[in-house]
Amino acid sequence: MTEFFASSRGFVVLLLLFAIGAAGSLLFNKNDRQANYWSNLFACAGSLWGMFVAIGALVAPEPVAFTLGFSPFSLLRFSFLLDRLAAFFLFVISLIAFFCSIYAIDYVKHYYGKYGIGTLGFFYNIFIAGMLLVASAANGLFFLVAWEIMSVASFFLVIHDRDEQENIRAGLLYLIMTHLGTAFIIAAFLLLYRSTGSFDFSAIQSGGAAISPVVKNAVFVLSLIGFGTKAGIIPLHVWLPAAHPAAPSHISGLMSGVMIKTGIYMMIRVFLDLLAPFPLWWGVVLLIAGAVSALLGVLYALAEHDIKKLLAYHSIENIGIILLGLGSALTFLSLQLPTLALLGLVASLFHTLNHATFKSLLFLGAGAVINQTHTRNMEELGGLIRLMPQTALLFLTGSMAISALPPFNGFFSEWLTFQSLFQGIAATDSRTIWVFVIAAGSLAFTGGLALACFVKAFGAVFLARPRSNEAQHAREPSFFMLAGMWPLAALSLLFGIVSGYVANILQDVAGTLSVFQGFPSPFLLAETGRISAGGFSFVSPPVVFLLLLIALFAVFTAFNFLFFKKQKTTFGPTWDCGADLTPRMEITSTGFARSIILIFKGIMKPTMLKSVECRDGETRYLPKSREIRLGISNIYDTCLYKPAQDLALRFSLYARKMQSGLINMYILYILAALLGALYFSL
Amino acid sequence: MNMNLQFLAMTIFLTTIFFHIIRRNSYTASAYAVQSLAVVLLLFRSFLATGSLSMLLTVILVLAIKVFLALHLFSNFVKKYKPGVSATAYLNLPLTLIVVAALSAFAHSRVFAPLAAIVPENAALLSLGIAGMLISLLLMVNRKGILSQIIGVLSLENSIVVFGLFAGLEQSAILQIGIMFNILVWLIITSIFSSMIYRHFGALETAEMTSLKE
Amino acid sequence: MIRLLRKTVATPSPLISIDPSACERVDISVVGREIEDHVKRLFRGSLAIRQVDAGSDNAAEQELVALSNPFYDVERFGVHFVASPRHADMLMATGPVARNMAEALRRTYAATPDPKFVVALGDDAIDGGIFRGSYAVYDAVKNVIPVDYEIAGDPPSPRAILCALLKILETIGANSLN
Amino acid sequence: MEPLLITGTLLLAALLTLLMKNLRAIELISVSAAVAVFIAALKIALGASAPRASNPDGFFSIDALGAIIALTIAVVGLAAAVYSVFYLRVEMAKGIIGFHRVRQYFILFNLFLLAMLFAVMVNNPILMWIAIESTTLSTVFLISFYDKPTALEAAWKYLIINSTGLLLGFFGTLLYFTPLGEAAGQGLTGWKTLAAHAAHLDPMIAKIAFVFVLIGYGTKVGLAPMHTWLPDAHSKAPAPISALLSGVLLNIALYAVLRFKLLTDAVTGGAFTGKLLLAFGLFSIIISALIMLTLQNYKRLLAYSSIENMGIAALGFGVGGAGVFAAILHIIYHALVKPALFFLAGNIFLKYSSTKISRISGVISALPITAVLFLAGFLAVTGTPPFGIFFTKIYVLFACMTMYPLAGFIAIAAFALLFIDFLKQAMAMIFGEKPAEMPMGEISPPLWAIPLALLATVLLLSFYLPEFLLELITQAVEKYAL
Repeated sequence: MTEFFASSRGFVVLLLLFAIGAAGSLLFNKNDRQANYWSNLFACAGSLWGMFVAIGALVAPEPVAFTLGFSPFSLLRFSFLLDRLAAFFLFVISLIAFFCSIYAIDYVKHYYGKYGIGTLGFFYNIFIAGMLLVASAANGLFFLVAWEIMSVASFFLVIHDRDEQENIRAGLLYLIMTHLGTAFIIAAFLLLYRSTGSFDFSAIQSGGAAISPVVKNAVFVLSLIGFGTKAGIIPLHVWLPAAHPAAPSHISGLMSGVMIKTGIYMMIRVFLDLLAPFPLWWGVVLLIAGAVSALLGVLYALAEHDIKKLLAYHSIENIGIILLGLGSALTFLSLQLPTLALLGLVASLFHTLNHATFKSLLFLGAGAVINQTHTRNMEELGGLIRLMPQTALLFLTGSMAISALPPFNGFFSEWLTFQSLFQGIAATDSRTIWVFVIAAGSLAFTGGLALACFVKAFGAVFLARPRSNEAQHAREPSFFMLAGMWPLAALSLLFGIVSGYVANILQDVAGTLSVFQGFPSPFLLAETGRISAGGFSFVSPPVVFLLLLIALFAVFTAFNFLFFKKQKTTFGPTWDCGADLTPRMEITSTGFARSIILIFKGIMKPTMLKSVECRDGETRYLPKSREIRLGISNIYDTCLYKPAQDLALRFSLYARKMQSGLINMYILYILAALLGALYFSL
Repeated sequence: MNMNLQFLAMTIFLTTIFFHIIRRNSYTASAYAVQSLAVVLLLFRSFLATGSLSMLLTVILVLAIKVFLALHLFSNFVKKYKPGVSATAYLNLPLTLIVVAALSAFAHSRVFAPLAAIVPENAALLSLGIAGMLISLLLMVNRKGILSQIIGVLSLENSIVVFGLFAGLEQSAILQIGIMFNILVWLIITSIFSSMIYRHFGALETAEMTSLKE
Repeated sequence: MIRLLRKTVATPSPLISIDPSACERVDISVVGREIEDHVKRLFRGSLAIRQVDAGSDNAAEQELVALSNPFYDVERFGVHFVASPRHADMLMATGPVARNMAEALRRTYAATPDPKFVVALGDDAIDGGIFRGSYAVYDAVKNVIPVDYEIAGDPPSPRAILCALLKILETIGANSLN
Repeated sequence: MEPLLITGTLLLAALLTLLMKNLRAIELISVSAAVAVFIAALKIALGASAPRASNPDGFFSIDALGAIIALTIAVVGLAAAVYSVFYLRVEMAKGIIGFHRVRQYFILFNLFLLAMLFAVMVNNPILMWIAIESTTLSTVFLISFYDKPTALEAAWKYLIINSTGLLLGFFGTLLYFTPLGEAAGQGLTGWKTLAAHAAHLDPMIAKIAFVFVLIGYGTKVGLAPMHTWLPDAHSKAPAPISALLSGVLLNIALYAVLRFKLLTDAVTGGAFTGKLLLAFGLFSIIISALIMLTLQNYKRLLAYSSIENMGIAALGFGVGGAGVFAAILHIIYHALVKPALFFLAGNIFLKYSSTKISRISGVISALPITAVLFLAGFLAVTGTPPFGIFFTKIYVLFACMTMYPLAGFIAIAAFALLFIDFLKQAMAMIFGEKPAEMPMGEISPPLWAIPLALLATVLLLSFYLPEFLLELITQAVEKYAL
C-alpha cells in the first residue's frame, strides 16, 4: 500500500487533488459557501494524501525518484526525488496544511460577501501544492518554478484582505523581498549549472567534485541570502513581520509554520547534500546568523504589541534556533565529527517539526481571537480567558511549547540544540570554540526572553479585564476552528512525550544524507524513548512528563492539606478602593516589556513619542489626553533598505534625464552610438 | 578621375556644410535644391553610361521629387510660417565649423578607410560622401528649426545615394523607384505634420516639443 | 446576599449599642493600657481599623483623626487605622449613608476579611441623626450592612471613642471565651 | 502563393475601406481581412515547417524565423483588428472621434499590417528596407491619431528619429552589396545571393556595415540609446496600435538585424556581432530597469518593458547557442503578452481617461477582469513562472553565464529591479479605492476576452509547443545559432 502512495501515480493523485480544489473553487467563485467547502475539503484531502505519500516515502527502502510529463525546454525536467529528507518535509507541510484547512472551513466564513472566497481557495490550494513541489523537486529549474509558484500564490493570499492599504504594502514588500531572494537563488543555480552542466540535483551532486572552491563559496553566499530571505534570517527578515499580520490567520499559520521552512530545507539540500564537502567557515557563518536571528528576533517580539507581528518575530527567533542546529552540523562535518553533526542536524529537523506544530497552533489561536475581537493590538485585548476558555488553553499550550517548557515538544528540540552546542564547546579547539560559546549563550538568553515574551502575550490577551468593547463580546470560535487547533495542541504535547521515538525517526531521516554515508554507523541517538546526546547526557521525556505530573500533584496537595487546612477560602471581587476597576489600571504589554527593552536599548534603539492634547491651546495647563507610544526604530530600513532604495531612485532619476524630450539630443545619441560603436569595434 | 564628377561631389559636400553656415531658411531650401540637382546630374551621368531607360525614369523622378516638389514645398513652407521658422543653432558658428571639421576628419580616418577602399579610384569622393552623412546628422543635432531637421534627413539620404553611386552600389531601377516613392510620401507627411505642428505649437522649433520627458 | 441572610439568622440581634457618656472622666492612659491588653490577647498585638466615610458631615472624622495625634496617640496601644479593608479587622462606618456611598460601603464590607467587626460611629451612622428621613440617605449603616456595635455621640469625642472601643473589645473577649 | 494572397487581401481591404461609407462594413472588411491573413500566415508557417520545405529564391522567400514572425504578426494583427472595432466603438460613443477618423484608422491599420508582413516575406534587403520605412510612414498618423499636441510631438519624434535611423541602416545595407560588384545593380538581389557572396565580403567593411545596420535598425528595434522615440510613440498611439508597435514591429526590425548578422558572421565569426548585440541588449535592459522605477505613466511603463524585452532578445541572439533558442521563444511570448497588456491598458484608459498612474487606483473594483488579467500579464512579462518568459530569461541568463558571467550577474540584478518597478506600479494602479463616481464593471466582453485569449495562448505555449512551431524554432535555431 505504501508503495502506491510514494510513487509517481500517488504523487499525480496528490497534485490532482489540489488542482481540482483550485479549479473548482475558481468555478464556484460566485457562491462563497460552495467555494469555501470545495477548496478546503480538497485541501484537506490533498494534505491527508500528502501525509500518506510522505509516510510511504519514509518507509520506502530506497529514495523514490520519478519524472512526470515533458517540457519544450531541454533543461527543465519535471523530476521528483522523494528521499527521506524530502519525505520528512512533505510530512510536515501536509500535516500543518491538513489542520489549517480544517480550521479554514469556519475561519473564512467571515470573508463571505466581502472578498471572493473562490480566489482565496484557488491560491490556497496552489500554495500548498507549490510547497509540496518545492520539497520534492529534483531539478533546479523545476524547483525555481515551484518556488515562484509558492511565492506568488502566497503573495496573493497575503493581499487577500485588499481594502487595507497596509496589507497591500505588506504584500508588496513581501513579493519584492522574495523576488530579490529568488534572484540570488537563480544566480546560485546558474553558477552550479556553469560548473556541472546540469540543473538536475543528482547531476550536480555527482559533479560536485568538479566545482571550484571559489564557485562553491559564491554559491553558498548566494543561496544563503536567497533561502535566508525566505526563511527570515535577520537582516533579510523585513517582509516577515509585515506579511504575517496581513494574511488571513490560517495562511499565516502555514506561511510561518511551514513555508519559511522550505528555505531551511533547501539550505540542507544544497549545503549538505549537493555541495559537501565544504570549508569550516560555512558552519560558522550559519551559527552566527542563527545566534543573531534568534536573539534579535525574540527581542523584537518583546517590543511588539501586535499579536501576529509578535508571533512573526518569534518565527525569526525559531528559524535562528533551527539554524544553530544546522550550523553546528555543518561545522562538525567540516571538522570530521559526523556523530555530532548528526546530532546537530537532528536537533534542527526536530525543531523544524516542533516549530511547525506550535507556531501554526499559535497563529490559529491568534486568528480565533482576532476573528472575535477584530483587532490585533494586544493593548485592546485582555480577559479573554473567561470568554474563550478553550482558545486560551490552546494558546497557553502553544505558548508553553514555544517557550521550551517541558513536557512540551519545544523543550526537547531546544535541549538537543543545546547539547550539540555544548558538544561543540567540548569537542572543538580554540579556533571555533568561541562561536559555540556565543551561540549557546544566545540560545540560553533567547529561551529566557521567549518565556518573558509569552508571559506578556498570554497575559495581555487572555488575563485581566477586556480593554475594549470588542474584547468584551468575544465568544468561543466555532467547531471547525477548534477542531483544527486541538489536534495541534495534542501533537505539541505528544511530540514532547514521545520525543525519543521522534528523534529516532529523524536520525534515520538525517542519516540517509550522502554526507553521512562514508562513516561507520553512528551512535544511537535514542533508545526506548530516551534521548541521549552521544552518551554525554540524556533526557527521558516520559519520565520528565511523569515527574512533572507528580510534582504538580504534590505541590497542589501540600498547599491544600498542609498549609490551608484550617482556613476557609471565599471568593470576592478585587478591592478597588471604591472606584471602579478599569482596563486603564492594568499593566500594558508595552509596559511589561519596557524594562527588558531598556536593558537592550543599545541594540534596539527604542523610540518614545509623547503627545499631549490640551483643552486650552495657548496656556496648555489643562491636558485633555496624553498619549505615549513606545516603538522600536527599524534600523534595517534606515540603515540598509532605505539607502539602497534611495540609491536606486537616484540612478533612476539620472537615467530619466536621458529622456530629455529634445529631439536634437536623441539624434545626438544615435550619432554618438554610431561613432562610439565604430570606434570601439574596429 | 573625372573633373565633373569631382565638381558635383564637392557641390554636394559643400552644400551640406552650407546648411550649417546660413541662417536664412529660404537659402537653405535653395541649397537643398542645388544639392539634389547635383545628385540628379550624377544619376544622369550614370544613365549616359548605361543608357537604360529605367535609369532615365529614375532620373526624371528624382528631379521631380527632390528638386521641384521639395523646392516648392519648402519655399511655401518658408513663406507661410515665416515668423515661426527658426534657423538658430545650439552651437555658434566657429564651434559648429570645428565640429564639422572634426567629423570630416573622422570620415577620412582609418575607421572608414575600408569603405574608401571599395573603389580605390573614387576613395576621396567616397570619404566625402561619408563626411556628408555625418555632417547631415550634425545638422539635425545642431539646428533648432524643424525645416533644418527635414533637410537634414534628406541631405543624409542624398549623401548615401552619392556614396552608393561612387561605390558602384546603385540599385536596380525598380528599387530606386521604390525608394523615391518612399521619399515622396515622407515629404508629403512631413509637410502635413509641419502645418499641424504650427497649428498646435505656434512655432516650428524642436525646443517647443519637449513635454514628453519620462 | 444569601450569606448575609444566613449570618443574620445565625447570630440573632448581634447589635450592641454603647453609650459613651459614662466615659467622660476616664484616664486615657488607663483605658489605653486596657485596650492594649485586650488587643494583645485578641488580635496578637494589633487591631487594624478601616474607617469608611459613608456620607458623614466630617465631624466624626475630625474626632477619629484626633485619635492619632500626639495627645491620644492610639497607635501606642496597638490600634491602627489602615488604608484598605483587606487589612482591617474592624470597619468604622460614619455618616448616614448617602445614597451614592451605599454601594461603596457594601463593597468595603465585602472586601473586609472574616472575622470582621462593624462599628457604626456617631448618631448619623446609628439612625441618620439630623439627616434622618432625607431622600438622600439610607438613615443608618445597619440598613445597608450588618452592624455589630454602635457608638453614640454627635460626634463622640476621642476619649469616648476610646472608651467605647474598650467596651467593644471586652465584649469580643467575652464572646470569644464562650 | 500565400504572400501574394496576403498582399492582395490587405491592399484590397485598404482600398475598400477608402470607398466605404458604412461603419459596420468597414469593421467587417478589416476583421475578415485579418482573418484571411491569419489563415494564410498559418499556412505559410505550416508549409515552412514541413521537412525539406523548398525555399525558392523568388520575390518572396520566407525562412523559419520569418514564418514565426509572420505568424505572430497575423495573430496579433487579428487580435488588434477585433479589439480596434470595439475600442473605437467606445471612443465614438464617447464622442472623441468621428466616422472619418475611424475610416482613416482602418485604412492605415491595413496598410501597416501589409508593410509589416511584406517586410518579413520579401526576399530583397532593399525592399525590406522600403517596407520597414513604410511601417513608419503608415503609423505616424496613427500615433498622432488623437490630434493632441503631445501626440503630435510623439509622432514627429517617431518620424524623424526612425527615418534617420533607417537611413543609416540603409547605408549599412548598401555596403553588403560590395562583393556583388556590377551584379548589384541588376534586378532584385535575394538574400541567398547575398549569402553566397558574403564570403567575399571584406571583413572590415562587414564590420562597419553591421555597425550601421545595428544602429540603424536598432533604432527601430528600440535598443538603448536609440530607443528614445519608443516610449513616446507607444504611449500616445491608440491601444491596438501600441500593441502592434510593441508586440510585432520591433521584432521585424530585430529580424532584419539578425539577417545581416548572418551575413556578417560569415566573414567575421560570431563573436563580433554577438558582443555588439550583447552590449546594446544589456544597456537596454539596464536603462529600462532604471527608468521604469520612477515612471508615472502606465503606457510608458509597458513601452519601456518592450525595450527591456528586446534587450533580452538581443542578449540571447548575442550570446548564441541556447540563447538563440530562448530569444526566439522570447520573441514569440513577448509578441503575445505585450499586446495583451496594451489592450488591458486600453481598457483602463477607456474607463479612467488618463494614463497617469497617480490618477488610477482601484482598478480591481472598477474593472475586475481587466485587473486580474493585468496582474497575470505583469507576471508573464516580468518572467514569473509558470509563464514561459521565465524559462527564456533563465536560458538567456545561463547562455550568458557560460560566456560572460559578469553580464549575466548584471542582467539578473536588472531583472530583479524590473520586477520591483513593474510590481510597484501595477499594485498602485490595481488596488486602492476606486474613484467614487466610477461605475463598476467591464465595458464590453470582447475587450477583455481578447487579452485573455492571448495570455491563455502564452500559458499554453509555455508548456506545450505545437509540432510545427517546434520544428520552425529548431530550423531557425539551426540557421541563426553559430
